[in-house]
Amino acid sequence: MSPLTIVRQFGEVILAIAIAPLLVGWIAQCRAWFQNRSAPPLTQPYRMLRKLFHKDVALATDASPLFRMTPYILFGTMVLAAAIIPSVATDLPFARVADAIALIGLFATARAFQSLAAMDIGTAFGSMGARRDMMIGFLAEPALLMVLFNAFLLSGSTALPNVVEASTAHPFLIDPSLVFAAVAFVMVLLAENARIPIDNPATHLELTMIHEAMVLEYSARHLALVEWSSDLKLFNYACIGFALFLPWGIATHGADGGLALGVAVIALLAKLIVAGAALALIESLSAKLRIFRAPEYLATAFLLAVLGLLVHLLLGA
Amino acid sequence: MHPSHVIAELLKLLAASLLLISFAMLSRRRTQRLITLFAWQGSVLFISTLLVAYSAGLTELYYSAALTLLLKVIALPWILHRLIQRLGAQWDSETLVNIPTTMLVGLGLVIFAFGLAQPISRMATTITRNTIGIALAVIFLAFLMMITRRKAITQVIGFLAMENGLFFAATSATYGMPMVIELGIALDLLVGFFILGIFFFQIREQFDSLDLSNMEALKED
Amino acid sequence: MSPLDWTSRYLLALSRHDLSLLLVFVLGWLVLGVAGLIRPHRVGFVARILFPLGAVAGLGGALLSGIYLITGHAPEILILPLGLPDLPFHVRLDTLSAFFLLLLGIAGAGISTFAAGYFRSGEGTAPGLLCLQYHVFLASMALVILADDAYFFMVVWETMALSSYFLVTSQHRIPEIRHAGFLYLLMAHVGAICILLCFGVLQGGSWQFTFNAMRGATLTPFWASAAFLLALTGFGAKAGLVPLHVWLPEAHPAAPSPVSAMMSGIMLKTAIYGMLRIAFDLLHVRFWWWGVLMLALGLFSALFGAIFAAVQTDMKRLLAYSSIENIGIIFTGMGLAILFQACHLPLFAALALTAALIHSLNHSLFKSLLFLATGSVLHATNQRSLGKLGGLIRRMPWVATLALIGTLAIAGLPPLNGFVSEWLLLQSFLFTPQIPHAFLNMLIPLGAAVLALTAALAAYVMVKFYGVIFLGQHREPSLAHAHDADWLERIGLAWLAFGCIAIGVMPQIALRAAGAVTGTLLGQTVNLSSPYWSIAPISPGQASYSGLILLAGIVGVVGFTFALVRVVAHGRMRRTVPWDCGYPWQTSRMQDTAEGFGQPIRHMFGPFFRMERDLPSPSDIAPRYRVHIEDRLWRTIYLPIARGVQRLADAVGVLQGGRLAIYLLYSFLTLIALLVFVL
Amino acid sequence: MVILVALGLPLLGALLLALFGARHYAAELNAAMSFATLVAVIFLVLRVLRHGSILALHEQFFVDSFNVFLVALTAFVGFTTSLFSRPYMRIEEQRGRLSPQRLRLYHSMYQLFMAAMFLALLTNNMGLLWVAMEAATLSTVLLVSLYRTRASLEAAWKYFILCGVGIAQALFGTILLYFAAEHILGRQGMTALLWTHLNAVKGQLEPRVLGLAFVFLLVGYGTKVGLAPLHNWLPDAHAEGPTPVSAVLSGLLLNVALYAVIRCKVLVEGSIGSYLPGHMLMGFGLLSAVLGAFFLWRQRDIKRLFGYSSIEHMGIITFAFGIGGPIANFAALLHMTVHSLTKSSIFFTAGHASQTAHTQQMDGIRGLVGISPTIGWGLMLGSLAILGMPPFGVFASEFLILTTAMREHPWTTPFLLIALGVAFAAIFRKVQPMVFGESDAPPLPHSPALVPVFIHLAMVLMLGVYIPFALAEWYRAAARLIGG
Repeated sequence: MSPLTIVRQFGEVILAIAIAPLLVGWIAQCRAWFQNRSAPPLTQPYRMLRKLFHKDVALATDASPLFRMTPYILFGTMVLAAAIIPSVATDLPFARVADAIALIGLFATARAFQSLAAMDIGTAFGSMGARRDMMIGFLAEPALLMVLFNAFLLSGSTALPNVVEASTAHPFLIDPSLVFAAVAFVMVLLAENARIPIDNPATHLELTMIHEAMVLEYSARHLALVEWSSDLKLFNYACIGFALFLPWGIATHGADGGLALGVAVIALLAKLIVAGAALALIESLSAKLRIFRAPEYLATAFLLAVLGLLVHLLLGA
Repeated sequence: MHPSHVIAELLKLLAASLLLISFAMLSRRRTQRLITLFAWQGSVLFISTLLVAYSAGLTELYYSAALTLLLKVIALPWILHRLIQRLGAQWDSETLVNIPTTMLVGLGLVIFAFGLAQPISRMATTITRNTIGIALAVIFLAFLMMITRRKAITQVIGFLAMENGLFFAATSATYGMPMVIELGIALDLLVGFFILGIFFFQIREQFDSLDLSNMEALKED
Repeated sequence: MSPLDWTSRYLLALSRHDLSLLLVFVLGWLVLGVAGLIRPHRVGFVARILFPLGAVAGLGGALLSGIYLITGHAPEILILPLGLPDLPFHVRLDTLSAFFLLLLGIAGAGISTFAAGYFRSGEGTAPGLLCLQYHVFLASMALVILADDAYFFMVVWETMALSSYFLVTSQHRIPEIRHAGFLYLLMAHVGAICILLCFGVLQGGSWQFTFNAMRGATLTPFWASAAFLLALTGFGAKAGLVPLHVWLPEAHPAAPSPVSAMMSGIMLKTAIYGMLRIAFDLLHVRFWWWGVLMLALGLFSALFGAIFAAVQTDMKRLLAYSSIENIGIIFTGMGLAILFQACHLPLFAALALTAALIHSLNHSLFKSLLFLATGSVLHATNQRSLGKLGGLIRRMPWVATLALIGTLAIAGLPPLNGFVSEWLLLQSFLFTPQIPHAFLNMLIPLGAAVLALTAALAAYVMVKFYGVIFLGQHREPSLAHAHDADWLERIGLAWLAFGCIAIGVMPQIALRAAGAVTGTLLGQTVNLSSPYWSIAPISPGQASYSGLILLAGIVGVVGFTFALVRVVAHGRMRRTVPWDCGYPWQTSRMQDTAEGFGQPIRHMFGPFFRMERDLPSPSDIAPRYRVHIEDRLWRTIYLPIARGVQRLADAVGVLQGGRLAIYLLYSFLTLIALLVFVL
Repeated sequence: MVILVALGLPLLGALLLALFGARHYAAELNAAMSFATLVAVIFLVLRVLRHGSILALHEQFFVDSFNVFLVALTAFVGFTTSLFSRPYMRIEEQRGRLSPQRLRLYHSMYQLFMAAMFLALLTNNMGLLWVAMEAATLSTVLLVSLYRTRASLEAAWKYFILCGVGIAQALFGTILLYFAAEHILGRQGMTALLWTHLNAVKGQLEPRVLGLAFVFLLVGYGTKVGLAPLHNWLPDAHAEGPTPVSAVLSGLLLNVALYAVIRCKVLVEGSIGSYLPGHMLMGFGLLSAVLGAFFLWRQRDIKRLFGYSSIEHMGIITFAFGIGGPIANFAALLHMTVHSLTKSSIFFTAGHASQTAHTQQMDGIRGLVGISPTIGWGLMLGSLAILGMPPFGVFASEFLILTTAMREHPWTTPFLLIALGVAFAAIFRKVQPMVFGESDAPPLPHSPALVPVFIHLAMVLMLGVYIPFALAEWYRAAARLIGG
């Protein structure tokens, strides 16, 4: 493990932490344009974080240590996830630590802690949000796993770097199964990141909210960390998507000099811009579903993923 | 004509009459009559035993005959008689199955018994060779009687009749069992009979009748 | 070279008489049990002396079998001067039994330590008697694992059932508990009959009932399958495989918590052991459809258990159903192993079997941990219903913290042990497309999805479990003076929690232990060469996972962030009432209840349940909402059987009509019939 | 002559108790006589162990490895039962169910019954065997009707008639046997009924006759064994007689009757040379086991319940003897032993249980462990033992029987298993609520003598995990003797 790889590793993590809020800001801006509202500035998320970090914490009387620990754990898991996902380069020391399945596990851990924290205060909304979030979670995970299975079958490995390597080896060949998988993945991404049509990040309408209901009791630095880690989560999901479906430009093993890295970063930013716009478009075009439509929605995602799998097995890639 | 043949013929005759008596018992209703018939059966048994003893020249069979006379011709009928006097149980005892059917079944049983006994009588060497079939028939008929009767006493009489059949089988087919056994059997019979006697009174005082239909309480419900 | 290798070489000298030493430990358990009868009512003596000694014996057994696994030499066989004249008791120690003895020892030690603090007088059976039953239970489980002939196996197997039955019914004054005990023993007995039949088939014409003879026997495919199915039924009944699971959710809650822990954590594993013993050791052939059947049953049980656990409102019932789920996962692994083995893919078979074994070990750790935690909660609050608990994390921090570890572990979250086994299992699912059967290679990958769904559901269940018991507000005022567990209980819990973490961050240890087993059963192990802080079962290039580094990473980032936030954020912290969207009148009744948590599941998986709900009418003064969930299988399978027997019994009863003449007729007809027969 | 002593002591006891049976020390006397008998029998056993089988008194009596262990068992259980009956009968007397005169009858009949069984076991003469069986019937009839209640009279009457008729069939069978034998052995020296001689020449006996004879003997003695469908007397007699009598009926008399059947089977099989008798036994056994199991399901009376369980187990034993061969016979003998030990101990506890609850109806008996732990645990363990739960010895024999059945006649296994399963459910669901649960009944006036119970159960437990070498050899020899 050369110092260069370590530098690369940390660079990637820092990059992720740095531009995750930007992505969210960008999506918000796009949404504003699509709904021709006047858009907030791109840096809005950063400002909010800064503000939150300077506020006093108002902590519920009988909040347990778990409640106070959780924001840090969330942030930690998400940063770790960012360190694992090959967003810029594949040759990452951390990528060997956990493969894609472990990645899902990592996200699950985060979710569990967030839900527990939400239940800790013992308010009606908190526990409701926790319940709904866990529900979305156990519906989304099988779909996500099936999506990953497609990629695994193509590359014969569950380690994301290997997936990228495999698909960049013959770049212009897109396996038909991946098309299904991609659609399914996008649906899962929306669900997992509390976005329309499952949840609306912008609302505080009590009975419909999920994510917001869970973070209701957080304030100041805790809230900042929670928000930041959810931004990171979105960023990570986007990067997973890129790694699975549009790996072009990612600096592969061996070919990862300074130039390649530069290219990779550019490519990443480009992808993020496009993806963010697309996401905003989808969100503006679709309406929020009732909570009990969520199973059908995610079942569809699951079905698509399975179809992809079967197509793959049928065409015997 | 050689005496042994005569005796053989006589024995056959007795055997036949034994069977006849069993049928008669099957058909009789009055308990009193049954007892008389039972006594008759006993006496026939006694005579046949005497004949066999004489023809085979076995002293112990004489004892056996004497035993039969004492027990089955004199003692038991007399006790039974006294019993029904004391218990006032001499009235008609209606059967579970009507008489003609019983007779028909009995007939079938007799045929079956004979068929069953054939191989045995073929290998028998005694002059009383084919009487064992009749003995078997008597046993079956007694059994049938026990099944079809309702009163405790009639059942007992059936039981005793069965014993008679057994004795007849023992003497006619095998010239009687060894004396020890004979005595043992007789003793058991006597004791058993006395126990029955005690029972009758107890049953009577508990159920104030000897009708078996009262004794159907113990069952799976 | 890794510390493991070093220790192994160092300990090689010690490990020559493992078997006899193990038997000494087992005997020690029995002696302890009998010793309990000396002063049956002296809690101090029984609890503070005998149970800790039992824990020590458990540790010793675990140590021995661990050494045996590391050094892993030839099986040791012993013939005891007991048993039938023609069939003395055989005992045998090989890697498979050593692995399960390790499991038994580790979990048993923890549970015994906890029990030392838990058992108090005045609860049903006298402590001394309880001690006897408890240790007989332990000993019989150990002997089940060691037995090497059918007769001895059956004897200890039923002894195990019997002793556990007495433990379950230790509070026999409660009718439900009696009913649960009856159902349990009945199912156990039926299962035992199946196992006996299975052995009858396995001997394969040699009519020798030692396992060695069975290993030698060669069966026709038909009889081999028959034996397998009988074993699946018999051991499935003990393991709580759906649809033979009905006793489990009744019996486990009925028992005192340490007993529930032992039944769920260890006893179910003896069934797994038996299944492995027969399927991989005694049977010489394996057919692919066995694997498919087992896989299907396993997946169904897993899903079924998870779904039912999600709707439970009694904390111990919830855990019991979660046991069904985990058993399902283990059976899934075994099924995959059989399937791969039958398709001549030994490496993948080894992978699946490793997953199953490690999951057994994990489950024995976290499930006992959680059951024991419920025990402490029960003692502290006398409440079992989730609807009456809550907020205990502030009253019983120790139990809450340790239970949190168990919760995260059983939810299959990294970097704890539950995740490791599920990861391995998913890995092995990844290779199912290579099975040379059309359809199978397309259908079975979907099993991975079911598994993922189950795992996620388990997380849901466990968040419910932990959140409702330990978090939020007290749902009952009485909870305000709940007390934390005493020190012995804490040690027991901590020991098990430590196990969860250890296997989670150093899965290589468990992998090597399981590797020793697969090595003997399949002649093939997964890749064990990777360093001890990470595992790469197939190849480092294919997939690798390292709990240790993951944990280090999280801790590092969290610590760093914490420090950083300390520096940048100057905001002070003040305590206020919860905000809750500014809604002022908060009461603890407004929290989500266990029923509330079950609601989405009931909504989605309706067909699984038989539901009775009474909803309050709008004009109710004191509105009450009640929902009663019942298992459809009970009515569709079990009740009809009971009714059938009843009918037959009634029919037979007619024979005893009470009329003497009829009786005479019977014997007369019998006589005639026989005479005709000989004629 | 130790045999004569063993036979004479109970007779003497019967005589003494007929005189002093009404005194307050009668129970002790009874126990003492039984103990003396036990001692005599132990001497007998030792002799047999040392010198092998004995023939005595013009070969009228003989002891071989088959009957010696039954004699020992009978003497032992007879003794323990007399111990148990001491407090039991005291309580019955206090509750005014029995007068001193009745107790006298009871005690002397008890001894007489023992004597009859010893005679049946020890005699070499098939005729004497019959006489002894009849005597046993008569004495037990009086014991069953001891309470003189309607129910007990009815039970005794049915018992008497059914067994009397059965015994009559057996007599006819014996006559046929004699008839066949005297052609070979002749009338001289009265050897034609001696089992040893018959056994020696069994090859030459006329098969047809012996076939017939066996049918009659089987139906006759089988009635006393309680084989379905000849069993109807058994539950009534067990339920209505005093509990010690139920214990000895179940534990001993059935064994003795079966012993007689087996003796005959040996002869007949030797003569016919076919498996016909074996198959008959198997048929009866299987039928009894299955029917018995299903009967168990609907019982309300505790002693009736265990009476049916005896039918089931006698069925299993008969079945095993029917299979024949060293293993099955071994198993059958083992099962005889453990069954009589277990079943008698169960009746001991059941008796005290129904005394504590003042009823034999199982719905009325609750929470025994609460009232008297010994009774409760005794009943629980005994029932579990009789249900074939390891590590109790019943499981050992059932294991052997089952495996042999699988081997010889696989089609029978499902029936046996169904019988075992149903019996388990039926008995256990009744016993559990009796033993466990709440109760407010007061404890018994006299402390129950439950030492015998735990001695029996301990022996059964031992036989489950360890069969002493001597005993095993014994069984083996007997099994060889029975052959088949």
